[in-house]
Amino acid sequence: MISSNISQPLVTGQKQYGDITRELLENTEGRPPLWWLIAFGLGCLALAFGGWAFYMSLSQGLGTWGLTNSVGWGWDIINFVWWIGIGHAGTAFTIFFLVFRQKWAGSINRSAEAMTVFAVMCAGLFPLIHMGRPWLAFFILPYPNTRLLWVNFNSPLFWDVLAISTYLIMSVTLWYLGMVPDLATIRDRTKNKFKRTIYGIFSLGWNGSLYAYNRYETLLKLLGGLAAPLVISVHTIVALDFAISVLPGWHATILPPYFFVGAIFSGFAMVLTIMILMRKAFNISDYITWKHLDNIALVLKYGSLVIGLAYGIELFIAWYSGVDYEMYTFFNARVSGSFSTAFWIMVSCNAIVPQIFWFRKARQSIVVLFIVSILINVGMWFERFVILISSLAEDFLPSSWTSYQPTIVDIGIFVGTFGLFTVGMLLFIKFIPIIAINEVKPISKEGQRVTIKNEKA
Amino acid sequence: MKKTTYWKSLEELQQSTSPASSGEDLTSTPTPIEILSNNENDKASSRRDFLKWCGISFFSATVLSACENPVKKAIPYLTQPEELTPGKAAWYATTYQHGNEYCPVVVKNRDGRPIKIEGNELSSLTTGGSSARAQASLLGLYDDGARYHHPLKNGNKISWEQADYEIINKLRDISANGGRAALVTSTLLSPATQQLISHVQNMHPELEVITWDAISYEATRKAHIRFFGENVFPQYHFNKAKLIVSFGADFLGTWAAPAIYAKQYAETRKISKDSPHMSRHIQFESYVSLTGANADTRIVLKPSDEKRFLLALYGEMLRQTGQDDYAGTTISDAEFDLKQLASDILEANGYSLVVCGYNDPNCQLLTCAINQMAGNYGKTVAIDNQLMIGQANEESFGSFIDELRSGAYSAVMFYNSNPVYQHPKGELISEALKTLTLSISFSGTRDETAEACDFILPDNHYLESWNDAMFKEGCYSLAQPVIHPIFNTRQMQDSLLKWTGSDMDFHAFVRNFWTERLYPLQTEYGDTQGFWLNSLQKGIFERKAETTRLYNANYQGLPIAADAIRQLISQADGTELVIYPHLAMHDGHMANNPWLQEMPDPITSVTWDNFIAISPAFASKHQLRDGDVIRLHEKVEAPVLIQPGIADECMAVSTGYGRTNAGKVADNRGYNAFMLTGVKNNFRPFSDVLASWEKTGSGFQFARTQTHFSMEGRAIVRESTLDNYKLDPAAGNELHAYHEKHKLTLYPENIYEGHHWALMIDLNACTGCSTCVISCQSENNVPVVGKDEVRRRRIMHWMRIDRYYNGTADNPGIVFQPVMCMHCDHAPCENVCPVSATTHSAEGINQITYNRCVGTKYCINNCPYKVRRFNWFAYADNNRFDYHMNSDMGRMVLNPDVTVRERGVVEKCSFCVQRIQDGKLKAKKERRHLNDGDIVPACVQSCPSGALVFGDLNQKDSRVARLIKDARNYHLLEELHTLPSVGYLTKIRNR
Amino acid sequence: MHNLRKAGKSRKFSTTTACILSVFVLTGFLSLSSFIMASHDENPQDSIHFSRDDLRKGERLFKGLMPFASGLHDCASCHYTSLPDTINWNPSAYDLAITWMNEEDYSIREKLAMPLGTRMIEDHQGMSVTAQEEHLLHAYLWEVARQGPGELKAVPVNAIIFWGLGLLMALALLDMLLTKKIRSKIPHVLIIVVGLVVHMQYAVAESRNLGRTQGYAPDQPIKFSHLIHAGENEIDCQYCHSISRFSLSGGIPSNETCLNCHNVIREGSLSGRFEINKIHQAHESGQPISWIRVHKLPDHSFFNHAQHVNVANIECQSCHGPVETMHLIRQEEDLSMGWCLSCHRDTHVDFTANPYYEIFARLQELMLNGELDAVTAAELGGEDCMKCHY
Amino acid sequence: MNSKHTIGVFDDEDKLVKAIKYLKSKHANIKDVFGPSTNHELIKSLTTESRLPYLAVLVAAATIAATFAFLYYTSVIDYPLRYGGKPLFSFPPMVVILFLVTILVTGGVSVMLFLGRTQLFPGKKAWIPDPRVSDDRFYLVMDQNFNPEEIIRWLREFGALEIIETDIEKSSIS
Repeated sequence: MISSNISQPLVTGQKQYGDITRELLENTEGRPPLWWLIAFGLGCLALAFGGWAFYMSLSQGLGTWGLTNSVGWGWDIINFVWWIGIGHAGTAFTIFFLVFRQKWAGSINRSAEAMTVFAVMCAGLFPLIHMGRPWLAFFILPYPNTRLLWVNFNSPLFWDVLAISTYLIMSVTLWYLGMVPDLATIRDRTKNKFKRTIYGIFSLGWNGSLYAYNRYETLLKLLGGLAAPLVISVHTIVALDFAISVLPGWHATILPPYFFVGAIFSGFAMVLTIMILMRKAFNISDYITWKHLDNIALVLKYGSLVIGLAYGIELFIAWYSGVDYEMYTFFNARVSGSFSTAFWIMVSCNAIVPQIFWFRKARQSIVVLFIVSILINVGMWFERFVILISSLAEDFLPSSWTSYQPTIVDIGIFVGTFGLFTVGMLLFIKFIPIIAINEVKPISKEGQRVTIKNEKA
Repeated sequence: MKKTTYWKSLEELQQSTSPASSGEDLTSTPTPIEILSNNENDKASSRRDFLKWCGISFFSATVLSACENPVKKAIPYLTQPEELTPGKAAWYATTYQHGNEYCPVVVKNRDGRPIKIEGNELSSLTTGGSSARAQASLLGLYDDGARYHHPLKNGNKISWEQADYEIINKLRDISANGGRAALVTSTLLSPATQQLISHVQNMHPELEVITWDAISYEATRKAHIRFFGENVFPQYHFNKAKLIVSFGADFLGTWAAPAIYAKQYAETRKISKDSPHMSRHIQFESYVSLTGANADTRIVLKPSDEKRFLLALYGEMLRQTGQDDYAGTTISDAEFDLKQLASDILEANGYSLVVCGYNDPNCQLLTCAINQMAGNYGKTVAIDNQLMIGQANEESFGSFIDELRSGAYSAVMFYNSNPVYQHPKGELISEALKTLTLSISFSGTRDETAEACDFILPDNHYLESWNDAMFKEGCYSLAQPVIHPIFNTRQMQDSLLKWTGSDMDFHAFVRNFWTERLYPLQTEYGDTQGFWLNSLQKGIFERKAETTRLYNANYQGLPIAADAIRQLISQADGTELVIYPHLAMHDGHMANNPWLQEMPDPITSVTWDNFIAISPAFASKHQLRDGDVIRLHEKVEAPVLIQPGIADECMAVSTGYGRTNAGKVADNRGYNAFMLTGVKNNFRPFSDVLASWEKTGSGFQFARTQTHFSMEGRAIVRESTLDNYKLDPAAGNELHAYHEKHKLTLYPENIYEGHHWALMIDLNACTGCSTCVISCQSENNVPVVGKDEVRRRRIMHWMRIDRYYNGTADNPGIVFQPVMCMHCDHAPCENVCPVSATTHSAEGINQITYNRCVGTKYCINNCPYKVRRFNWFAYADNNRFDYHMNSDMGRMVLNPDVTVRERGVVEKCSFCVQRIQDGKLKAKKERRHLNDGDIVPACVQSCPSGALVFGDLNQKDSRVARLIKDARNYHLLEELHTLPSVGYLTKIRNR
Repeated sequence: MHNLRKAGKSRKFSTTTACILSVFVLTGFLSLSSFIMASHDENPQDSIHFSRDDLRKGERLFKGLMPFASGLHDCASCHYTSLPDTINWNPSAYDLAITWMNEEDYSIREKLAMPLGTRMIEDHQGMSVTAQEEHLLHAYLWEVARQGPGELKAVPVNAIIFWGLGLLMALALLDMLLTKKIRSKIPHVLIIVVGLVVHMQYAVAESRNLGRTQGYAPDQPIKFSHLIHAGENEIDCQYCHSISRFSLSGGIPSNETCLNCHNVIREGSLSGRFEINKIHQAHESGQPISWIRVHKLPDHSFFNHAQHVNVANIECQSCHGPVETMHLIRQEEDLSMGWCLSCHRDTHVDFTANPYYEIFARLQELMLNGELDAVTAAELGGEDCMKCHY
Repeated sequence: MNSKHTIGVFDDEDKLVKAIKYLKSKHANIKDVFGPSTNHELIKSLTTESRLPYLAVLVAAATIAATFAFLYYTSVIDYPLRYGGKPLFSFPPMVVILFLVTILVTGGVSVMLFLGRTQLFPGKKAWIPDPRVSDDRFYLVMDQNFNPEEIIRWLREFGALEIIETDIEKSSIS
């Protein structure tokens, strides 16, 4: 990946530790601004819409969705894969920072991790509510019971449950452990007794002891090391949900790497969106500099190339295999058939548009960055749509071919997850430093050293 | 909490048989034993829901110790009836009949409730086959919305005594005043009823009997009168024919006796290496019928052209037999090689068969003549032991209407007849009825004619009635009640007996009739009691005498007939209309049956509606799209459906829809095509009517179960021709050998220690009639989901008939393929279920455990055959799905041996595992081997053509074990290496 | 500088506490709702021809709070006023009430004067009531019949322990965090830990037993004793439950079956004539007896008696417990799927005697060769889902 | 039991590292350092490497073994169910499960070990020498067993902003 460029400081503005603390705690210490309140209200509205949709599907049944006898998974699993993909970026950043020692990731990983946590939460909802009888979801756990019955360990859905819960636990742990020293900082700075108690509880009695720091760093590295294969495995397993099956367009060995790259790709795009918004909202451009945005844009550029390659390989293999069903799915259903619109949106948003980042000017334009990041996420959503629906709706026996239309409930649940994500992120912004203060401090020191060195040179 | 009463279990089902639940006084019936009642019904179910929700919360369980389980009661019989073992099914033979429809059946009775209808295997006519309509007629028994619960006078409840009193008085008055009375009935197959009616007529000479059929076969009889001087509807022997030529006769679907013909036809289509012979079937038709779809050669002609062809064929036959061709019509070779056909017919030397479906005596006369010239009479057609159908007389009905309107009648009674709906002058009849002194309808279910009558004296359902039937001369069958009348109804025959002052009931009457008239015809039983009991047990009595006779024909009428046809043809110009009976709805008397409504039409896959079928060329010419509503004859408005294979410049409409007073399911669904029928020369020809039409501009959405019709070049239905088959039995099936040779697997071979169940489907014998679909639905408690859900492609049927087209859109080749769960040995669905709800049994069955299923639907996605069904909603006890599973009465039809599935679980074909378990248990109890054929799933049992064979592959001599080794055998999508337990035999066409 | 000891004592509100509290609130809520759901509606309806005073006096008389003129001290000591949980061979007050309600012009005095059967004669020797007392007793019995059988109030031991422990835990938590009456923290922690463990155990046990009724032994409309019939008199199970050999149903015998013997045997050793009379009454009135179902499988499980009784020759007792020792029939086993399965795994199939099993050719051969001693039901597919669920 | 401690207050890690290195070379008894952040050098200057990774490896090995045994027992011995013709024990799915369970358990146990060893738990009252240690100050806490005057001198020399002498309860710092 990108090696950190030592010749440029990653935190600009010659800050003392005290300045850093003050600047980065602004969001937790001040009153929430108007835009925050408005956004929060909107988020809650979306959440309420989602709640209604959730209630409908729970009380009436999954018939309220747009699924058919042939298309057993629709927007639910599309959204699930999409959110999970987005969720990958946060942990990826943490791993870059902890394992690959990419210092530039240090100021991003907190928000990216937060994004991960909320995205995985959103994603995790879908496997639960896509069940016909979610109240029996515990059947999926292999616990000793009076039925003497275990579960099917061959099922990718079981792996999925395991992977998603492991991933959620690990990313929450990493996120939370990473913020413990910062929570201690808030605890020590606040005058509000209640706030001090709450932050006191969550900071676990952290006191900045060097011995604790020693173990803490070791633990984080260890968890980072564990999380690195986990991140790869999670989307691999999500891909296996499809690859293990027999359907044309699903049953492909390329799916796991392709899904993983897609996940990192969409995750980074979402990080970019959020970083741009945060830079706009808070005075943190010294911490998230052009350098950071540029690095993300470069990752997107190369990610886009890999994705494009994957699309090409899929088509090639479908042709090369000579299997009728594969050929039909790829060339008759996706490239030119009922799903061609979605397919070409997917190709243009994911493989073509990000190529604009070959130009430095584009990488340095906030507007371009923002638009492209949004387009990539749209494109990635359509990628999942194309993969899921086209293979299900037009599979082996033409007699069971159907079309697929989502209902208001499908849409409601999707909007609801946006609400959950927004509300979660806004609460995060309100109560937790958006940039890891304790990690940024040494980086800024290093940056100052670099600046001095550069000046000397 | 919402009241939900699921009653999946035996106990709860039995509870519903409790007389109390029907709200009627049934004290005289034997109370079903062990009515296990749930005295806290509401509370119990709400508690169950409550528990379900508690399942979410682990900790909540702790305090539930305070929640006692609902108290269930077990109420045994006071005196257990001898014939009844609680929990064990009893089978009774009876007969389904309605007008011209007939099917000898046996009824499965569980704890006093009929729950399944099957064909009677003892009948030589059907040998166990049945029709979708016979299967579905069961549901009509429990249709409490459509059935009349008690006699009515002008819409008000009245007692039987009161009604009898009033009617007898009125009849007496009419008789005294010299008034005329009429009994309008459809064709009566019941000899006992006929005798009863003539007995009544003897006492009341003023009573006229007017026989009228909505779908009439009268012309065939008229033609035979002219040709042979005998009023018969001949019996056809399709099984003996080597060449079958049909002019618009849908003999496999709706014409005359389809279940019987399908069986005969299949005999000539089942082909094996030892006897590589099959009949050749040429169909001339204007719309796409089931028969046309099965034909080897299908010629698409508009109705007038069909007649032209018939005439030309007759002319050709005349010429080839060296006679004078007075037909005066020739067909150019470019249109069709009739010369060849005529010489083929003659060459067959009596083993050809020409049938004609038009209710036009001239055409029928030509058909008779062609058959006679070909020497078919006595070989493939016979007029001795005729079929008793088509006794209607359109002419007398026409004059009846006129006289009715002129006030010539004082009293009219309707039995099995609904002319207000089925006759184009229905409204006039309805108006005229209001002026009568006495009008009576014996209809057991709501219908349009009954509503126009003063008195409605509801007839029993046929499953509650005594009756008999003679479909073919010499083939009698008995009908006995299998349940005490559920409502306060009375058999029409009993009413007649009562009014004639007889103290005999119809049970005694039928018994007397059989012991007096039929007993002497046999020698097997020495006493009348033994004869009666055995007839009752078998349901069938057949006089074995087949006679041979000489056929002396009278050709004098033919030139006139030819002239008449020529004239008819010359009049035909422009767009023509053909009216045909809908496969499921037929004449519409069972329109309120949700099973039939939801049965996809095998040709168009449309459910819940009828339509105007037009050809693609016609559609593009007039810029019509599927669902565009057009107005026909300024009478009906209906949507068009573009149907490949229909004659250009032709519109095809089907009857049976457009009921206005039949019940919640049928009312105002579709349009009434009977309105478009006209009476011409005292016949209703069902075609030839010139259609004037216009677009209305509005649109309509069909609920179709299949929307893609091409196989996309995939080897799904494998087809070959007879010539190729003779060269190589594996013709068309080369892929099977290829895949067998190239299969590779990582997995060890499956070993089945005991049984290994398998099902073979002979695509050559399958006609696509969909009987199996309804049989399966009835056996397995498959819910009806309604039009909207079908449109969302969520039909719940466990088995479906896939239909594919090949060739051109003007006249495509049509193939049917029944698809149900393949019970794959390497089932893709099993691997992916996270909760082990679907696993493989030791007998090779792909099991689905509803109570374990959490509904991830992964198995549905991963099933390449898409045979798994998801319960999108609660289909039982849900007002949104107000079909039979929403009321206590309707739920009585449910099979207690099959769980009613909850919302959110997946279901699918289980190979009727309840029957497998039952069959094995029977063998075990009797300490014997399980024989091939002991276990018959519902679909296999009902198939009229015997296209489905079920059995154990581990039994070396079983039929499936032999068939699976047949060169024609292949598995659906075998390239996926799913190793299905269902095999298909390739379709062979003789052309 | 900070005093660390003091700091340790400061208020803590840990996440664990929050968890426990939320669980507590949740259980409370659910239990409340469950009690609400379980509560019965009662239809208050005033008496028609008896005054309230009569009713009150009648009750006192029946229960012995008011002496009879004849010196008979009470009725209730033999005729229970609430439905007993164990079998009491005398008819309860409710039993008497509903039986007599159906009779026209019944008279307690007459019944005492002309006792039926030896038991009744012995037990009612020298008992008599006055006309006034009879009227009062009638009033009381009328009221009893109207109100229906008294619900048995079982002592909810588990619930008491559960809630008691919960209260104790709450107190411990409160003391640990706020009041600090007890200095040492060990008891607090101990109480909370033990409490949590017990609660968890309850939760597991109860969730296992959800919908299960092991030990269920309801009072039946007739005090029928299997001990007397199957035990002492050694009547074969299948004499009465004959259809269990042929049908999926075990078969509760019809009234007629009872009458086979009880046409002759009119008096029982324990209950005298009263209970047996019910059979005759049912026969006369045509009202079948509503037994209370004890062994209930869930709706989605199909169990076939014929398979087990007839084919496999399983003793009735293996599933129904030692019925011949029970007065009142009781659900002995939990009827869980695990219980079914373990039997299927352990039970040997009579493999060679029934020709049906010859289809298992390979296993038969192994058996012949002596390579296999026995075959269990599970080995013949007895573990398949669709053996019971379809 | 309280004892006297000397505390040096720093605002720069580099100075602190130098001070620690020097003090250590003089065998001064450094109790602990409290600060808002840390870097590699600072950590290395005072502490020895944590043994947590070794424990994690042990935990992982045990988890793999236990999970494997569990999977084998449930799918082959206890209730062998057939799925789609697969062998009862098919290894590829097991790889996935072993992998995930190992990560989950190892991660979880590591966190527990860390929290236990470092004695961090929710609601623990943090002992901090001064609120500023979580902001911009580094507190170097030293035992007074070693010549206090000299320490103060050294600390001054290495750029301590402040020097505090105070009583601290022994158990509050490790």
